[in-house]
Amino acid sequence: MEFRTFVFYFLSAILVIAGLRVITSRNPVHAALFLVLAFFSASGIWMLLQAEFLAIALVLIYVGAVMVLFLFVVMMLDINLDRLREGFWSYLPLGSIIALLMVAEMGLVLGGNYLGLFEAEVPQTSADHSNVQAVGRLLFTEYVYPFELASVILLVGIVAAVALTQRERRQSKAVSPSQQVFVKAWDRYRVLQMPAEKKD
Amino acid sequence: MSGTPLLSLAIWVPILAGLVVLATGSDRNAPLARALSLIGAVAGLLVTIPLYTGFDLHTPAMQFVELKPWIPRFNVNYHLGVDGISMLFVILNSFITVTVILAGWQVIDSKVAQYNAGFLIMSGLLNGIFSALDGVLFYVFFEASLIPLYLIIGIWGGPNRVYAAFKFFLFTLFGSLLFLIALLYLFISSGGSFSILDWHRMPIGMTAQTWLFLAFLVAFAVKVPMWPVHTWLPDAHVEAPTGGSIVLAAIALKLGAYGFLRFSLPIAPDASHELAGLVIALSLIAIIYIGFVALVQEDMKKLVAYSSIAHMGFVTLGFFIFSPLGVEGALVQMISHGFVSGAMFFSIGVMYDRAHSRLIADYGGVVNTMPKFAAFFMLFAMANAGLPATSGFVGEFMVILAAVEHNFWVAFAAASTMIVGAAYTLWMYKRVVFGSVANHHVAELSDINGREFLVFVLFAIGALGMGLYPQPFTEVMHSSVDELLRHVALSKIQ
Amino acid sequence: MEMQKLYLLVPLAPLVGAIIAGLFCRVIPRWVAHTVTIAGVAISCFASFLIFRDVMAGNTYNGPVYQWLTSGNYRFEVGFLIDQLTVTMMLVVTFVSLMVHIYTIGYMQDDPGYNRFFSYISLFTFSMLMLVMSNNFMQLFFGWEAVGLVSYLLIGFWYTRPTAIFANLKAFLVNRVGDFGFILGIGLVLAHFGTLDYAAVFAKAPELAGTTLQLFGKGEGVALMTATCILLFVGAMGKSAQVPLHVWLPDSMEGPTPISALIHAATMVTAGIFMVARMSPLFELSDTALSFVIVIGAVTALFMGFLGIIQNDIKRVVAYSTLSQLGYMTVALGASAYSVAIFHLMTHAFFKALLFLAAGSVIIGMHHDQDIRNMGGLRRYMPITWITSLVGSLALIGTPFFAGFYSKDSIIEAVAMSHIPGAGFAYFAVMAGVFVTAFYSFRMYFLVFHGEERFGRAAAPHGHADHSSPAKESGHAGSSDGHDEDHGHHADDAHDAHHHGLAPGEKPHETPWVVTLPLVLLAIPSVIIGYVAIEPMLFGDYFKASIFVDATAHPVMKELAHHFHGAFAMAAHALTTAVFWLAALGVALSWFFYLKRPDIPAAIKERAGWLYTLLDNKYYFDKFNEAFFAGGARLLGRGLWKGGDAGLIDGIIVNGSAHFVGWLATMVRLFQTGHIYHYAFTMIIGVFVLMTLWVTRA
Amino acid sequence: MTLAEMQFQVPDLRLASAEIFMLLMACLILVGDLLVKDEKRTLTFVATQLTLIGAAVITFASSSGETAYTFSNMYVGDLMADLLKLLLYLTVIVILFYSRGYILERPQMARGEYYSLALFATLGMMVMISASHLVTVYIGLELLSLSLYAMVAMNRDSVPATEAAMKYFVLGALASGLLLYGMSMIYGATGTLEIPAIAERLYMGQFDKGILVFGLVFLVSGLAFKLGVVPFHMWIPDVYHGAPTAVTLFIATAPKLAAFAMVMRLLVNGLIVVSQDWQAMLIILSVLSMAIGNIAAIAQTNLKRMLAYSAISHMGFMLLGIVTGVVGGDARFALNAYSSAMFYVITYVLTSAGTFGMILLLARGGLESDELDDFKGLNRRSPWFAAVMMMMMFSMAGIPFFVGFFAKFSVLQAVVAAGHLWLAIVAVAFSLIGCFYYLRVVKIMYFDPPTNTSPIEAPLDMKILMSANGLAVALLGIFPQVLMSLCAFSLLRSL
Amino acid sequence: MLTLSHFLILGAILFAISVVGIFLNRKNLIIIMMSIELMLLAVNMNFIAFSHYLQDLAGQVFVFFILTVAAAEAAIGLAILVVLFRNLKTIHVDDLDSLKG
Repeated sequence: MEFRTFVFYFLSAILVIAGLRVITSRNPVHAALFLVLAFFSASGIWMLLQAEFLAIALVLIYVGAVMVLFLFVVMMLDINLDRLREGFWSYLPLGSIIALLMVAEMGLVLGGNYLGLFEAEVPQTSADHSNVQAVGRLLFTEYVYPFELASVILLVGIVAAVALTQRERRQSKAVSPSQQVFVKAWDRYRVLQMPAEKKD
Repeated sequence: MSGTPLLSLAIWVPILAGLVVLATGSDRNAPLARALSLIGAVAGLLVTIPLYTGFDLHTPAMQFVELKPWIPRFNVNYHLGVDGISMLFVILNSFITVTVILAGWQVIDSKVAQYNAGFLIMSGLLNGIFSALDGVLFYVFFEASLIPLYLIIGIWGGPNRVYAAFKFFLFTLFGSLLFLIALLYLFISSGGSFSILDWHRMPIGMTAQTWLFLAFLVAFAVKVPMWPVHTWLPDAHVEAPTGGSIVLAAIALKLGAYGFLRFSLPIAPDASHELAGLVIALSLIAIIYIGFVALVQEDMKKLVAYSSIAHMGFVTLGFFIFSPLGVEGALVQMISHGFVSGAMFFSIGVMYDRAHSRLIADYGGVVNTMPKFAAFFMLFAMANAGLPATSGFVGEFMVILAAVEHNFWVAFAAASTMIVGAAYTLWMYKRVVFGSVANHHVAELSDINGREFLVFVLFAIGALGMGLYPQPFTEVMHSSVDELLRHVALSKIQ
Repeated sequence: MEMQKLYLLVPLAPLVGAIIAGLFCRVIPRWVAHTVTIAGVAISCFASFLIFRDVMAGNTYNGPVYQWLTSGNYRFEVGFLIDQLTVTMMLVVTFVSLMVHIYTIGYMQDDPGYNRFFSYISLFTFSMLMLVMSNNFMQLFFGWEAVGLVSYLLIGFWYTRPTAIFANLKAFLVNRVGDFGFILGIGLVLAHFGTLDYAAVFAKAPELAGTTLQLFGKGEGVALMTATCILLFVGAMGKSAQVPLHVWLPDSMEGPTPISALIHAATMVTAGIFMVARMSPLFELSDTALSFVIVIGAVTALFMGFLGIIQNDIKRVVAYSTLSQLGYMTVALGASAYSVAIFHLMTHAFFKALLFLAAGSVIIGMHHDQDIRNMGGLRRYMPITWITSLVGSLALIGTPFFAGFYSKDSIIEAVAMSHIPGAGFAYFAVMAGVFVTAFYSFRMYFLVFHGEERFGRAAAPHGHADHSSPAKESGHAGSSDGHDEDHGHHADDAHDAHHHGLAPGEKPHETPWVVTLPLVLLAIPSVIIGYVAIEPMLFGDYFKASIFVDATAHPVMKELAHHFHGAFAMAAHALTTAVFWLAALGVALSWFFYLKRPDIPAAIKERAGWLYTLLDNKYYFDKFNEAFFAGGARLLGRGLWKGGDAGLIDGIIVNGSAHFVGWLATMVRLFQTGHIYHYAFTMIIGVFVLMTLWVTRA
Repeated sequence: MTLAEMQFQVPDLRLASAEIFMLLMACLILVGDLLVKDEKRTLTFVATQLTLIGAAVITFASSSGETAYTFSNMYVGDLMADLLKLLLYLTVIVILFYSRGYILERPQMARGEYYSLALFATLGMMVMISASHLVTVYIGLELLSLSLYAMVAMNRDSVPATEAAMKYFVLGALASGLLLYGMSMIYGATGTLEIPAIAERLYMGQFDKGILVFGLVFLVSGLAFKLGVVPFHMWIPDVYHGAPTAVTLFIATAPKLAAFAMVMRLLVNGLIVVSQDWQAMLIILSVLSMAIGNIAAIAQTNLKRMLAYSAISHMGFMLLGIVTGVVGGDARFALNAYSSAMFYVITYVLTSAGTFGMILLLARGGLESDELDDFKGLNRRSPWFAAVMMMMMFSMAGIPFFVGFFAKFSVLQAVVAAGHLWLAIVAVAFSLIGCFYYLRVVKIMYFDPPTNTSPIEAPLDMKILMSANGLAVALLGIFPQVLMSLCAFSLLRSL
Repeated sequence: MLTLSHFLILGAILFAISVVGIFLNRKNLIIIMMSIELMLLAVNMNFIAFSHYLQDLAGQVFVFFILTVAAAEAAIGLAILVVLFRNLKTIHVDDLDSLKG
């Protein structure tokens, strides 16, 4: 087994296991961390595919930003973890059967004879080839239209997030002297009639 | 007359009148709404008169034709025209509208404008059906006419009106949707024509004809209605206000029968011959089965509704005998039924307005308090039972005679209506009208007023006039019916 | 041209009268109503007489008035055929009608429906005239039904009486059963002859004599003529009240007496006889049909006579006698002696109208008590009625020289000479009928006019409703609970408001001249018309071509003529025949039973209880019809309604599918659980299924 | 293609000028709104409407009727796009008018963000309509979706709204995952992301059938989600129901136009060669949609929810037009079929806007009136609006003389022309079932006595617009020719 | 030797895991969101693999956009989650069933 293959299997194994743990963890924090692990593995695999820019972007964007956001939210929300741990396994048989069948079918298509076209090993590009440069060039030339639109999407994301979660600040508790003067004593205290202790 | 678009006027005058009534009338000025409606209805009737007077007896071709493109995208045209088969129905419908407006004059006191507008609009739509020569135009009018009646039954109807209105609407729609597919099929197979007259000429294979025929059959059988898709009718009649029942019985039922002549027979002649037995069997079931069912009804309207079904059984029977006598008899029966059943429902409405019951058991001895009414009611009951000199006789007579020619036993079964029809009508009449005053409700009845008298007279003129001298009614049909039968006799299979 | 206007005048004059009296019945005074209608009928009668003279002069007419309808190759016209047969009927109809109109002035004078009544009887006259004057089957049918309608209206004239409105419905429906056959017969005529015009049909009939119809599968087929004639005769059975469609006629006595005389004795019921005579060219072509006719007639003649014996209602006795006499006429038709039938029809019209009107006179005198057991000895109080009744009865039983004798005796002889299958039985029946007729006629006569005066007793009239169980009478209060048919046991007349009866001590009195004048006028022809008319009508060429007899196949008339030696000789000869002595025996026996020894009938009634019950129930025809046809129809109707319409079609198919869709909707809703994971799962399943379908396909 | 060969071509910005204008204005309004202190945001509202009108003017003015590409073939401008965009602006303008009263009563929604998001969503749809590249399709779709997610949740304190937003979000994300997966497979099978290039390679036979069809399954699933057809419909009832009615109105109308465009771009423009496969898939989905949509709607008591199911069934019906374009490899009827589907979508949007508008019209004082019972006796309260609503209902039920009939008619004729008679029969059978619940609305308005007799109060502009909407449904029902031929003509020039 | 299939099947497995994560997880909305991220990762894996084997950078650019959009999507998703939590005081998936039927 050549080195690339080994690395692929190694990373794939981590990726799959991490993926499984993401969906099976009972604690969302753990899940998030496993997801981070999965992203790292995927990033490695993408390296194998010579997509260096995306591999780095994945780590930066996802691990650095998105997953932090996830963790923030998890921490912020006062989630009742105990309830979250209830029954997952009861639905597992059905779910896993469907999943396995799907994987089997997809594997049949993707791994079967259909891929003769792509069977051959792709020649590795030369070392001086810069994936980042190439992608960047594409982005700013051919893909300038979606690129601009992607920025709008991010803008929408911001606007939406702000619009949904921002709350008006409460009024500060300033004292109004004009109202203070009107305060009456019986607004501030009341007399309670306490019955005397009963004597036996 | 040639320049005036008479048929368009017949369609749009009532509809526009209806819209005007709708726009002007609120319950505050109900008299205005009534007056406008009557003017609209009478105007609608007047514009149809030249259809008869200017009618050319000697041609089977469509007359008063109007042809303008409507939806060129699908080659749909605003194509109107009448022949001897349809012309009378346009006039009948316009006539019935007048009576309906009169019939609801005082009785309807809430939402008067909407009520009258509903009938006026429906009148226009129904005229559209009878004069449409384009498949889509026909269908559009055919279905649109459901809406006013649905509302009329539902808003002004009896206690169970919602059920009845829904049943009416969905039943009829059920039939017409298959009809729509048949129309589309014809459109495609005729290479893009919706002209009914083109379809008449188009060769069609036997299988296709059979399917087309069955699709038409479902659509029209529901509308006629034929057994076993008739059960909407009694419910609709019972719940509908008087005017609704009149239009339903007098005109709406005719649409189905008319459809047989306009679509089933000429478009699928071979299938019509092949499946005539089926239709005749269903017609006979309608005549006999329904006759017995009518016999035991406790509700007068239901009884008359069932009797309508039986009478319409004669119509479908007459058509599928394929003889001039049968077809013309059936047409006469249709027109006659327009007068007679309309009058019957009006009679029941007159009683209902006073005593608020339609149950036979709640009456008895009405003649004592309402002698004039009883006389008219007798006339129409007799017409309903097919007594000579009334219009009810003519059609039945012709169809039975034609049926004897066709097959003796068919006629035998059909003629049983002579007995059963008389039995249910007169038994009802006896229990309701004759006898001594049954209860204080009957004792408090007041005889018909001038308006009701007028309506009765209008109906009576129709029923008696046609009974005594049907020739003016039938002579306009001859060319068209002969042409139709000649056409039906030719095979379309190539 | 002039004559054609006259023809038109005959039916239209009564029609105009009817319309005036009818439309304005609430406005015009009584004298206008009766003047107008009587004038109409009188004009009609007079015109008929003029036409009669014209026809006698040999001017027959056959032509259309207007084209009623054309369709395909068929033309239906309204037109007149004026020939000897027609004009005879016209005379009879208009004359009797005129008498009845006059009589009605007196009979109905207390009735609130006076104007309406005149309108109806004039309308009837119009209808009947249309019937007899018709030159085609369509118009015949029109008149046929129109007289039925008027009969319906008149039987139910007193519409508050439950029995009356039951009877009129029954009459109409039973007639409709006949019409059912009749219209099918007309249909066969049209289908095979291609026209409904009498002349054309009769001309073509011999050609089609051999035609057969495949009515019952692939068998030998039925001769067209047989089928047509029997079907037409079914119509006649309804109208002329032949067994088993006779059941309406006794009940029709619920109507006012003038119409019993006019419609249910003299004219309408004879329409069937007239029709068969008119159709003689067809009937002559089918021996089977003639046999059928003769047997039905014989059964009616004999068995309906029996029923007359036990009736106690004065009108019902006359009604049963009418039935029996109609049977005689029918028998004559069956024996191909059409002219004899018409002859009897004519004589019968006079004397039976007379008897009815006399009965009506008695009823007036008795203050609308109709039970003959409450009468007796009336001859002293009502002399004119008495005499005329006697004349009528004598005519009825066939006393020589009276009108009825000639016609009836001719019938009996004709039957004796007929060789049609069934003629033997018919001969026996008509012979026995002679005795029976004499017996019940004079039973009534004696009970009414002779013997002890039984009227005005304290117990009368309520205590003796003859044979109705109390339960049957109870439904009388006009409740319309669907069981009105129980009132069909029409004997509880005593309960009705119109039946006052005489108060104790009150005496009957003779009726006014408007009543008695028609009696007298009718009594005259009842005596002499037979003597006068027998020769020309039966043996002369009076009817000429209007009645057709196939003399070779059915030589009855020829043989009759052979034996006929003049009217006087015939009457004189009668004294030596069995017929006469049978009648005499009947009269004697009734004298003995009802005047001499009234205890004997009671004893017989006791002994032969079963027979009495059988007769009392009129052979159970009514009960059978009520239970089987009426009850069966309602049961069937209810079954089809509740089971078929409401249960199967509406319940299971229509509402069932609606409920099914509704149920499906609630089921489908359950899938929309609200849980994201189910939604996602559904989507995934969707993908999965599509994927499976397409991956396996690839 | 190597890097060296790549030359940056300055795109033809005029083609996309409407999009650019929209983007600029949306940002401007977003910023400008911060400066507006007006509680009613009248200025923002007016600016938004002017933007839309401006975009309409630009689109109309720049429409050449020719098919042209720009932005390296990522953007396509053709007549279909122009027509759909114009209708889109019109729809959004109407939506905003209808919604105005509603959101003014809900302070959390009455903010500039609502208008900005609406504009961004509109932009997203415009991008989708003009997309000729899988990336553009995806970006446009996400721009639309993200805006909608946010709009659904805008009424922050409403539990149903947030629940609906969450469901919409999760399922929407899943659906875009499916769509992307499908796109990746199509990319793999054909080696390109440009839609015209995909079509070309398929035509040349340069593709891997297995992978393509495999991807097609996912692609169709993603599209089906957007259209809301069974079994990818589950979000529709909940989102329609839970979202604020003003947003429901938005979701139920404009995106249908975009979804139709997306279907046309992806399946017809791109994958017509494998039409047999996707047509068969869509037939299944279509029949299921008509069945489930119509049947489930019967049991609903909430009008919005009922209309949601009705939307499912309508989209199923619309698909019938899409699936009959190519018959056995013969594309003769394609124009006819697709233009019928387009006509169907447009009329559906028109009717649907009116229907939800009516719910908004009746919503008063911060209360919803989306239960069927809220419409009780509407005829007594306002005959005219009851009549308008009735027209909408009959139009949806496909009863003439309302435009819905001709929509159904044109689709059915396409189905019959394609020879799928059984499909036509199934379609009409379910229409019949569907008719029941539309009739029920009419019944409630006309036959039942009102429980609330207060007269209808609504801004005049809304009343006028509502009436116009109703009249449009009726008039287009009488004179459908113009719109029909417009659809056909635009497709003729675009395909 | 590494073929395209290796990567595609890896993508398929990831896709399946994420799908299972969405519909099997009946408790935690956050994990559903994470599953969505995982699904996008699977898609990205496909694109990159194809891109590599086709020697076409378009796939990689697409992935770039997916990543961008996913970030914005995550932001909105989490915002909705926060709003939801404020309303319901839970992110339990089972509790989101007020809209049904």
